[in-house]
Amino acid sequence: MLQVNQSVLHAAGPRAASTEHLWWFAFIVAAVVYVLTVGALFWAIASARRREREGELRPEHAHDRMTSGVGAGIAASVVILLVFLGYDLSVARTRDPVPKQHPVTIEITGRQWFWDVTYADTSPHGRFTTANEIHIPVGQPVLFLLSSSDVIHSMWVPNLAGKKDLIPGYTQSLWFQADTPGVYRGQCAEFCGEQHAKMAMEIVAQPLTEYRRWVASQSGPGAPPADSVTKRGQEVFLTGTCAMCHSIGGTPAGSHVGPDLSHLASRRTIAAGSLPNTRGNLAGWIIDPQRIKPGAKMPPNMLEPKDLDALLTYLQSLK
Amino acid sequence: MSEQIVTSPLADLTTRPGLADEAELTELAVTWAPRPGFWGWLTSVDHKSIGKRYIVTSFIWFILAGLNAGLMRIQLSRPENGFMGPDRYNQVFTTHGTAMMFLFAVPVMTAFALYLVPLMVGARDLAYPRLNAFGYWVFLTGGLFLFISFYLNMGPNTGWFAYTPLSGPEFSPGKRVDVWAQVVTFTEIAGLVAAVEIVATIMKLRAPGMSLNRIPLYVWSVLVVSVMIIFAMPAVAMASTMMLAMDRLVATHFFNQAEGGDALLWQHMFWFFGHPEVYIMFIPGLGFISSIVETFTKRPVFGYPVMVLSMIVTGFVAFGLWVHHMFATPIPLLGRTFFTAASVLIALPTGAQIFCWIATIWSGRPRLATPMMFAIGFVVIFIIGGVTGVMIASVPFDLQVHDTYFIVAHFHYVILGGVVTPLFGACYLWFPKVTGRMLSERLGKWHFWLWFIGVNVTFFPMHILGLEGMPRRVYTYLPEMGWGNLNLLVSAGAVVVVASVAVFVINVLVSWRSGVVAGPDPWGGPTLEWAAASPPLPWNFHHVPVVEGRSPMWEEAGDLPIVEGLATHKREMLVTTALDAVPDSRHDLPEESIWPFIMAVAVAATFIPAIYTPWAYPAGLVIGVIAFAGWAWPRGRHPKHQVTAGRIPRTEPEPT
Amino acid sequence: MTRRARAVMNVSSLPDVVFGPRDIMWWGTLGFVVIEGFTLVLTAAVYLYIQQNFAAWPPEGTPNPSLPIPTLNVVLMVLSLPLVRWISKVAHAFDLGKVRIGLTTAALLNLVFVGLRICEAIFSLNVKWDSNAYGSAQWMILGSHFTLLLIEFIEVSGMALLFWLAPVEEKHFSDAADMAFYWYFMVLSWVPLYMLCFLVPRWI
Amino acid sequence: MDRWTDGPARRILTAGVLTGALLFTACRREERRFRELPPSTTPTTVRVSALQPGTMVDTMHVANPYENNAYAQTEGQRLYNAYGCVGCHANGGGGMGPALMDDKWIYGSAPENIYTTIIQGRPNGMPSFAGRIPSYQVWQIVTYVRSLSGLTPAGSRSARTDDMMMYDGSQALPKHVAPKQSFRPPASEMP
Repeated sequence: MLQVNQSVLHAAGPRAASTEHLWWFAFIVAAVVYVLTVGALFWAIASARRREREGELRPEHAHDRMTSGVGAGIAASVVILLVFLGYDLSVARTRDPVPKQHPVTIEITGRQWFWDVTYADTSPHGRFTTANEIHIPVGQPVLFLLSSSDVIHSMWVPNLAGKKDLIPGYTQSLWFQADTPGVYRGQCAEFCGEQHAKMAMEIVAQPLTEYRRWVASQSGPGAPPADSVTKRGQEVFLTGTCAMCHSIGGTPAGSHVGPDLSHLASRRTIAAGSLPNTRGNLAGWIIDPQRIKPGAKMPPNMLEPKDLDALLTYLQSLK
Repeated sequence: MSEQIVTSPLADLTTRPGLADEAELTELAVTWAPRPGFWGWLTSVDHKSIGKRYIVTSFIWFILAGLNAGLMRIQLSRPENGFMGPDRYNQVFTTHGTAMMFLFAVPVMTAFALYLVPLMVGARDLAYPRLNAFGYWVFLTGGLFLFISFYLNMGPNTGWFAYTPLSGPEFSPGKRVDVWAQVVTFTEIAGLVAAVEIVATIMKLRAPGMSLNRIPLYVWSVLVVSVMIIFAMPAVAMASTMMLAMDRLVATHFFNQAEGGDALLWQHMFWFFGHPEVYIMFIPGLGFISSIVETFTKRPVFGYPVMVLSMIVTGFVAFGLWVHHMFATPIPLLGRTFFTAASVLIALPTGAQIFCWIATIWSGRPRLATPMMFAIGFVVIFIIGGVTGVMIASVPFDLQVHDTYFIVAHFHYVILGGVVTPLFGACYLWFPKVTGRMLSERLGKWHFWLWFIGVNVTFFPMHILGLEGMPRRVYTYLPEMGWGNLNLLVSAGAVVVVASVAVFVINVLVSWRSGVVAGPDPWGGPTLEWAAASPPLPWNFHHVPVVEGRSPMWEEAGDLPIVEGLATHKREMLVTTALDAVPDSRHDLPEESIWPFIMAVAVAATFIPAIYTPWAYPAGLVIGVIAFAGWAWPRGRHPKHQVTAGRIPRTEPEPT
Repeated sequence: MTRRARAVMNVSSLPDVVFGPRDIMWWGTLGFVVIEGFTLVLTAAVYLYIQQNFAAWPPEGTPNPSLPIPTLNVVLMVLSLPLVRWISKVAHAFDLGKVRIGLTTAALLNLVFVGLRICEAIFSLNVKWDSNAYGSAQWMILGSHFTLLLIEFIEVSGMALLFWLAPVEEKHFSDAADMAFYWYFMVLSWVPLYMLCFLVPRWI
Repeated sequence: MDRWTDGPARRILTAGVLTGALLFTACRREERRFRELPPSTTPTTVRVSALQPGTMVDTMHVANPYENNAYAQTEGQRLYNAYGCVGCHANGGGGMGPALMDDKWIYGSAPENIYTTIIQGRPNGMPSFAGRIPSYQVWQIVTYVRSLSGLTPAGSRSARTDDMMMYDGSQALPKHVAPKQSFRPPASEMP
């Protein structure tokens, strides 16, 4: 079972942390307001009934007391609302400008139903593309450029920051910073069709050295086949249905309909965060993706057992 | 001026014949007699008959949409549940939202207003009875269209908000979204018609003496809401009928960024309607609470000017909030600040009203009958939705919980707490007026407690789910997310909610047949509807009353002022001036007519085929012209009014 | 408890045919004028919103809309205002003959507007609704105001027929005056929309 | 009371039956089938050559399972773009390959003819997609291709795609180019 971090209440970076403070502040104020108001209501009922039992018709100076009571309530509300508004605006303001120094820029394109991730210009080899799993260095802000090539999606990693929509025709920016190394799960938050529920991503926050190592491993082409089994696997990939949609660096497969598979074996999950990346899951996914994600754009593949085995071995060699 | 002595304070205003006017009453009964049978039902224009079926119809949609919610709760009760696939689930939640918003929450509020407003302002009917009937038939068509499509696997599946480009031609094959767009068209036509109807009735048909500062608070609430409808609904009607449907039907490019259109334009258009819509449902709920509180504390609500101003301010500010649904989209900083401030401060007028009710209760003699329990339940449930509403006005916090179950919890607290709970209270309050029988108090208490517990058990855990990262509109979730137990609890709560609604339905069905017979005024209410019989006769009031205060039924004993001189041989109403309600003229009401129904058929025959072909519009126009001609062509009922040639002298009003 | 019901006023002498805001039918007309007027405001807002997406307006490769027919139409519309004012006046005076003549003229005039509007769409816009968002916006403005022209044409021609053929009642004179009110709205709302549709693309 | 309880029941029933009958025909068009397992995924004979000699032989005698189905048609459209059909046939207007929007069909317009064309390939450049595209997706493409020349009912067709236009005055902005609004940070703040 995967360890899952997907919570607003366990902030792992400054943006989520300031929001978390805001939430607890708002929660306490709201609880007090709630208790006071509901308390006032029940007190009003109780004292009116007591008066009725005692045969009193109308409280003394009723009108004046009601006026001052309602007036005090409104005044208190104004003060509370303005304090909240002020606190909120101060939080919102510190969050907004993009920090000037950000070494990592990642372009994310929302697709039905996976995240197409391109690292813009961090390594000497230039850009590279991966999917659904985003590695970032801890302790420094990372800039994301968000767009969509089909419908509106929304990127949301609650432990790190609030969400931003990916809208066709727009490019939006989002930045956040992870302070603690770890894996933070995020999920598409804007309804985007059949598999909206299974469109997740993982942010892997690593110390800088580990992050650099990862970037280096991702930048090159996919591992060439080393033995006859992987060779056969690559052949199955290239001559069958797979290559119609997927690309693997260094091979003729270059279609960008589905996620890039150049380094599939290095990823923690498959099917946009729906399954752990194991040989068995991969096999099940290739044979019948519609059982796992009904409506997903990947067709079922009825491969001969031997071919499937070779294909799996090949895909698992793509570190 | 004649004087007469009657035996009861009410007799004169109701149906029981007074001593001297038996003949007049007989004539009224003949003039206003409804036509019998099915044909009479089809042609009826009586606001009470229409209002009653409007209410029942919208409750049927409520129950069907509620069953959809039940299906969703079954699916989500455990992770990776296989009860429904995503395709079915998307249809289920879209139909649930669309029906609840477009076919229940707003229409049931206008339906209550269509029934109650003429009674509360002392009029014999609404200003345009045939238009009213037309609105109902259009509304019925919309609901049938949505649910029949849904049961045929043709239900819309892009959410009740139908964001483009997901709902556009490329990503929504088939006609499902077109069904949605036309259902919206039908309900908006019905809503706009009802709004015009209500505004005209309140402005022109009030009883003499009911100046603007004496209008019951409930009537104020529906007046505010009707004006809001007039400005809010054109936006969505236009966006769905003229833009989304046209994008899908004739390939226009309003939302296609590749040709210079804009996907965000839809969101602006939709939420410009969608946010006021929330207040359109909610403000009449406030009106219900005011009616309940004053009836069951025997005190007029404290701070009438504050109450009225609060509703008007809410109505205005509601139009300045829509962008808070779009904080995750590209919106300039200044805009976000403005919309945050507006969204925070709109809590103020509602807070002021709650304080006024508490003061009223404190100074009065509260009686905990079922409607009053619902009013208290309203405060207890609604405030939770209110305070979370203030929280999500904050941009940073909203960006965390937007489109999560926190929001689902928030708006269900607001809508079930602020709309449906007062609505149930209103049902218990006015059921005796509508049917002449009381709802069972015993079942009512059961209903209330099941409802109160069910709503809280269902929706409170959703706050936590949202904070724990569960997004909305997901058909399933992975076991390792750890959301399973809370979701099971939520689903269990949903069972309690279903049980409470079942108790309500049983209560209504049983009491309608065999409830305790209620007099005209079982609760001792303050407003004029309690002066009419229960159920009111077709002409509502024997004599139009003259109003001398805000609570006409509670005025000190003494002479009961009435109006005389309205014709009884025809359906005549008194028209008064807009501000001070000074009698100004008399107005003839039309009789039963089949043409509203035929006009509604013409509307249906235009918009339903229009999901397949644009030629439906000219074709529908032809049917519409025929219906219009039938509707408007004079019958020549009053030959003495006819003019044959030349310049005619002004006829003097005939003596009564 | 016994209370005396005291008739404090007798309303039998009040008129049963009144004009303008005193008549409840006028309030209905007002309601729909507000609804349609606000819809037109929204169409204009949509037009301006979409315009921001374009570097050139009309976009490159799309010619400007041509002016002669639309200008003729808008001038005719404005010139029709005195006519409906006159209709309203003779309706207030319950002058059957003049109202008949006025309504018939108005109906024919309205038919001309409808015809010219169709010509505007076909010959003057120089863009199709499915070419680009500019075309869609232009057609939407033209089309939504076209529905107003149609509604008014149906109403005026129906009323003209009624005044010629049906048993005319006094209240129909009030309806004729309301028709004039709607006509003002129809014409005056078109003037800014005409400028938006046909002049703004030239000015920007 | 009787008027109320009898009337609506009857009315609602009649309306329901009528509208239901009207809509029932639309049912099949709206179905969305996601899981297509055998026989529709049966691998077809793999061809070594893209060319097929002799006169055209109809190997398929299967009715198109998707004829008139809206979802399949849209899927077909997506695959048509994804699998590169656009490369030769453009958006139906033709280019290197023949136009698909007109009513000229070299090898027949029946669904099974088009299926055969895609699976087996045709002389003068049409490659064989046997083994490359699963059978059910071929049928979806067939459905879409037939809709291009109006052979499927309009009721199941989409009006247009977002970025594929062929009208005069089309802006045809490529999808990744934002027209005007871009909320990228200003260049000075970019890394």
